[in-house]
Amino acid sequence: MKKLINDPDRVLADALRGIEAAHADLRVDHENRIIYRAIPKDHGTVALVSGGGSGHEPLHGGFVGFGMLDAACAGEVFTSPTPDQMQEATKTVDRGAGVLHIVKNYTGDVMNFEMAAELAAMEASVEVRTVVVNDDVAVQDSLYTAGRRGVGLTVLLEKIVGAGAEQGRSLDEVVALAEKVNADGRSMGMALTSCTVPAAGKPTFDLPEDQMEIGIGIHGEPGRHRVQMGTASEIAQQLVEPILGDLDFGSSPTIVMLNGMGGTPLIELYLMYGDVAAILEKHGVTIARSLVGNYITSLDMAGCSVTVLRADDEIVSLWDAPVETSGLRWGR
Amino acid sequence: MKKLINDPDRVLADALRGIEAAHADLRVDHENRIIYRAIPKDHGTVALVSGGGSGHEPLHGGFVGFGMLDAACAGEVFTSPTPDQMQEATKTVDRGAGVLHIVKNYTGDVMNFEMAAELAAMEASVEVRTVVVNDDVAVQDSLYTAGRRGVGLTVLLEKIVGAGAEQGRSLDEVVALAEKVNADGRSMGMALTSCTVPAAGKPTFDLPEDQMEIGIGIHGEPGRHRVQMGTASEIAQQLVEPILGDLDFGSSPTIVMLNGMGGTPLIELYLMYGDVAAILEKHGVTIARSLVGNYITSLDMAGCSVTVLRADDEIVSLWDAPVETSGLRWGR
Amino acid sequence: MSTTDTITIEGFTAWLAAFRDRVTEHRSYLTELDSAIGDADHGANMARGMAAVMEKVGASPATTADELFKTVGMTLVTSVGGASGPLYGTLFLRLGMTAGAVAECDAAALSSALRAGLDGVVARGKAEAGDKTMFDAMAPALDAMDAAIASGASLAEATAAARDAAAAGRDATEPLVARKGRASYLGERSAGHLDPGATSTALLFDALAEVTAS
Amino acid sequence: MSTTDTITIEGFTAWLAAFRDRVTEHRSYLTELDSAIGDADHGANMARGMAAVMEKVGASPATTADELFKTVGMTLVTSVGGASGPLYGTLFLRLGMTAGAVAECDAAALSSALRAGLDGVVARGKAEAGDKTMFDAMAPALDAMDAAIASGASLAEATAAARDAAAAGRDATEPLVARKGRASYLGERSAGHLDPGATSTALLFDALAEVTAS
Ligand SMILES: Nc1ncnc2c1ncn2[C@@H]1O[C@H](COP(=O)(O)OP(=O)(O)O)[C@@H](O)[C@H]1O
Ligand SMILES: Nc1ncnc2c1ncn2[C@@H]1O[C@H](COP(=O)(O)OP(=O)(O)O)[C@@H](O)[C@H]1O
Ligand SMILES: [Mg+2]
Ligand SMILES: [Mg+2]
Ligand SMILES: [Mg+2]
Ligand SMILES: [Mg+2]
Repeated sequence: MKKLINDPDRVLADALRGIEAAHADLRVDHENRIIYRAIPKDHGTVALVSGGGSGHEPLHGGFVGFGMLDAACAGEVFTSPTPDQMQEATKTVDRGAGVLHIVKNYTGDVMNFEMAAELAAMEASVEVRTVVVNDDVAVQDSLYTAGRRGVGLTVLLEKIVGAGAEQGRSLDEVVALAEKVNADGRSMGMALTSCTVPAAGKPTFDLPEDQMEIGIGIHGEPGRHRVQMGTASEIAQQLVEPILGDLDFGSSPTIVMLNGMGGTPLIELYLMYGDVAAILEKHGVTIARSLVGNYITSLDMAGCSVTVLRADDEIVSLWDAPVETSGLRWGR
Repeated sequence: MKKLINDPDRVLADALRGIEAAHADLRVDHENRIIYRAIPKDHGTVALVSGGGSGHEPLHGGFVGFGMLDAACAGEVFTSPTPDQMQEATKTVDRGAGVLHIVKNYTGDVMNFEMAAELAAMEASVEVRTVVVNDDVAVQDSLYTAGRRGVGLTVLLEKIVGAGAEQGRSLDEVVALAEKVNADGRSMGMALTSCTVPAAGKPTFDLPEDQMEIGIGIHGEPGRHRVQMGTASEIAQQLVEPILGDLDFGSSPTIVMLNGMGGTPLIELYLMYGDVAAILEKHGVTIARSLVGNYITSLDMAGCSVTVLRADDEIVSLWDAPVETSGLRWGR
Repeated sequence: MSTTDTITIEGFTAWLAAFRDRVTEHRSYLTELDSAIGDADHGANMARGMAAVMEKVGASPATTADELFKTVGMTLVTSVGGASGPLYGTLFLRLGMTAGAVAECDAAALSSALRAGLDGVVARGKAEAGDKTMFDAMAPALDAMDAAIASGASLAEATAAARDAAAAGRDATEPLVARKGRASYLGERSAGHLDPGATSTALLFDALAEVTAS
Repeated sequence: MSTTDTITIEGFTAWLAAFRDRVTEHRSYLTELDSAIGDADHGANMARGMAAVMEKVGASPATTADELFKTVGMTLVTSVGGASGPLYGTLFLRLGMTAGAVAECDAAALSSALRAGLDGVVARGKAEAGDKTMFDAMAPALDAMDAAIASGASLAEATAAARDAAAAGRDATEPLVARKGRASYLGERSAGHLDPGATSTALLFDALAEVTAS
């Protein structure tokens, strides 16, 4: 394993130190591993807390700031944070209007956030509501399983719902907006290589030169299928079709993200986006906005994912609203 | 070789298609492989043209837009663009106040831009001036060699000089500003792995698990030395010391960039930045501004580089000035 | 049943230490299992959690089971994260609540405390038999323990039966297609691998059998 | 010297085609050499450039040397990029200007046109002997050609001498520490490898010797 680290067991602590040094507009609570806005939002405004395992940067810490999150709780690499972190973050960011927890649908994340919400409600009488993001069409949904994973849509949801909260919407309205975004977005990912978890010290899986994994998540887990390596346009097809097969995008405007998994260079991401956009347009999908880059990653995994969100004028205008985070920044 | 591409010989053309699809505020001339602002700047303002081999994204196309470049010429992967591209870009962006060519110091880039400037001066009577960026302390400078490479400082220079041009400075003033920035910045890079040039089909060099290359550039070339793999803080030391040994930063404010080579995830870049900032501070260097991420890359190479620019209040305020490109965006 | 046929606070602490030793020793193995069908962190999670537990327990020794296991549970909940943190945390929290403010437990008391823990795991995680989770090692272990106790077994015999049943339950997870946790995302590809959580649970019962062996 | 001891426009075109064939055939080899001390693109650059040249030349056949080589030079300049584009481009542009509006060249005329090309390469790139560049194959080739002509050699003999000297010059780049071009960044580590540009230049003279062989 070759990584720019000091010690596999100190990766998170050291990275938080770097984040703090790099961003004057963030405040880092090292003990609780929480990233906050340096300047809290106005009183009476709904606050947004998210978090999850580390290794997905810029998610979530890179999305703390005006127009998106108020706090991000960082777990160990690929390990959900613990309830005490979330509870602490929740108490700290509450501005009297309630707190929304944005949780990616993984057993660990859901259970830890659940316990945090229970604790927060008991202890400090903060009103906590939760949205569980589950956009990954690679996973078959069922009542009897853990359901779909939360992946790329999380980025879009944090942006759009963050903009809604910034407008002063009530907790109920913010929750409704989050649920709408979650209902209307779908993602699908693929990997060319495994990633290497620092504490594990070697790649999570081996993948021959001529094969790729289709239907991966963001934790270095193997995908649903292992198939023959293909061209960018064949891969684009294999990502876009399950998304279109799962949700009818009709003639709505859409927001499309082509996300890199961390080890794939930007030139390839743009190339992939060209193929993805061409296929979407061939299917009559209208792309109103797009985002190409590394936004929700899986350490050093090579590969990409596609997210398509069915939008409307309101969603597009929330997307366009000013945002000032290290990961997304525009309009202000 | 595993890459998200359709054909090794079509990488650039396909990527340009994706860039065009992703960015409504850019205009792509596919025939000449030039990326322009969709809306040209005001008449009477100095224009900035840069360019170079592809594979360094977001450089240079990602820095076209308000506050930075007016046009970027894209060469084949790691191959300088040709004089006709630069000449075309120069003619197109000239707003009557002259054009600055920002050239990274490589034999190919310098010669091709030289020919372009000759052609442009002859043909269209555009006033063309050139700044050659050469900030890489890994390379010994000498009259009898090709001199130092242009690497990370290019990003900072395009930002700062772009802001100066946007203010309406004259061509002479813009040139002087560019020369000042070039004189006051230094960089040093390292690699954990080689990159793979698509047309070559395999890694440019092999590097054992326990070794790293120190003193690399941005073209996948081997570095000056191959040494034992170290911890992040040891690596930070090996990057920072040659920089501090080459230029006295005194008590000036500095702008520091911790740049990823393309295959290293953001969590490691932040971790590295923590160590770099700590070492700089230990040496009494004052960090006024910083930038952490993938800004000038070497395809899928894993590794990083450090750039330190000795600044003053004027440079810092030009750094802070609004910028609106896909690669850097703030304040507007 | 003789009066020495109980497990004391020292015994419980020895159990926790033995579990810590096992997850530390098998850290790479647990991570390897989690690499095949998960995210390669189960070894690190359990090792980190049990190290934290032993540190806490060492710093402020408890005199009753409820105190001890509350510390254990809370430490796991606040130091592990992931799926195993809340699940093992809940196991120990409920175990302690049911055992109560006692200084020792006989086999029956221990078994019913463990079963309360299992119920907590189910309440949190909703796992059912055959979902390919830690449940599939834990439930058979407690069934075997109860059966042994019902037929007059000693504490040592009961925990030995639990250990064997947990190991068998762990082995039985191999062919299963996961329906809960991260492995479920792999669908059919999850078959053919042991479940990491069932494997760490088998280590938990192995540790218990060791410290209660006569 | 017999009147057939010249190279005609057809001969020049055959030369270019033979050079194109060689850089295409040795594309991977040139790139491998460039991987060791450069950026792994010299094979792709030369293959792309010469393919473009032959396409242009085929589309609008020239009748004089200056016309032909202007097309060749401009095509290389506008299709190759990197260091080799301007350098090979300049070589052919100057070669054509010096050869002039003629339909054929004898050995002496060819040699002086090539030398003008070399001067252009030096004017652009400032390389000197021993810098480990294409110069180190090109200059010895022209020296050998001139020497052969001075001692009464035929065109075929003169180009054969040039080919051999270019090959020797290429081989002699191996131990050198580069002082120009990308390889210079490696410092001492550039020693022990052939220079890619010197290697493609040796192919250029090999192609010339072949098409002018009697
Ligand atoms: N819903 C659940 N109920 C019971 N056990 C579960 C459940 N989900 C996961 N597990 C157990 O947790 C183990 C994984 O733990 P761990 O790897 O530490 O957490 P994570 O899956 O969050 O990375 C699985 O092997 C499985 O035994
Ligand atoms: N200043 C120079 N003068 C002459 N030849 C040079 C000079 N710089 C580089 N070269 C030649 O160019 C070759 C490299 O060409 P190529 O790989 O196509 O371009 P680049 O170095 O821009 O990638 C070198 O092997 C060397 O022979
Ligand atoms: Mg995990
Ligand atoms: Mg090159
Ligand atoms: Mg796991
Ligand atoms: Mg080269």
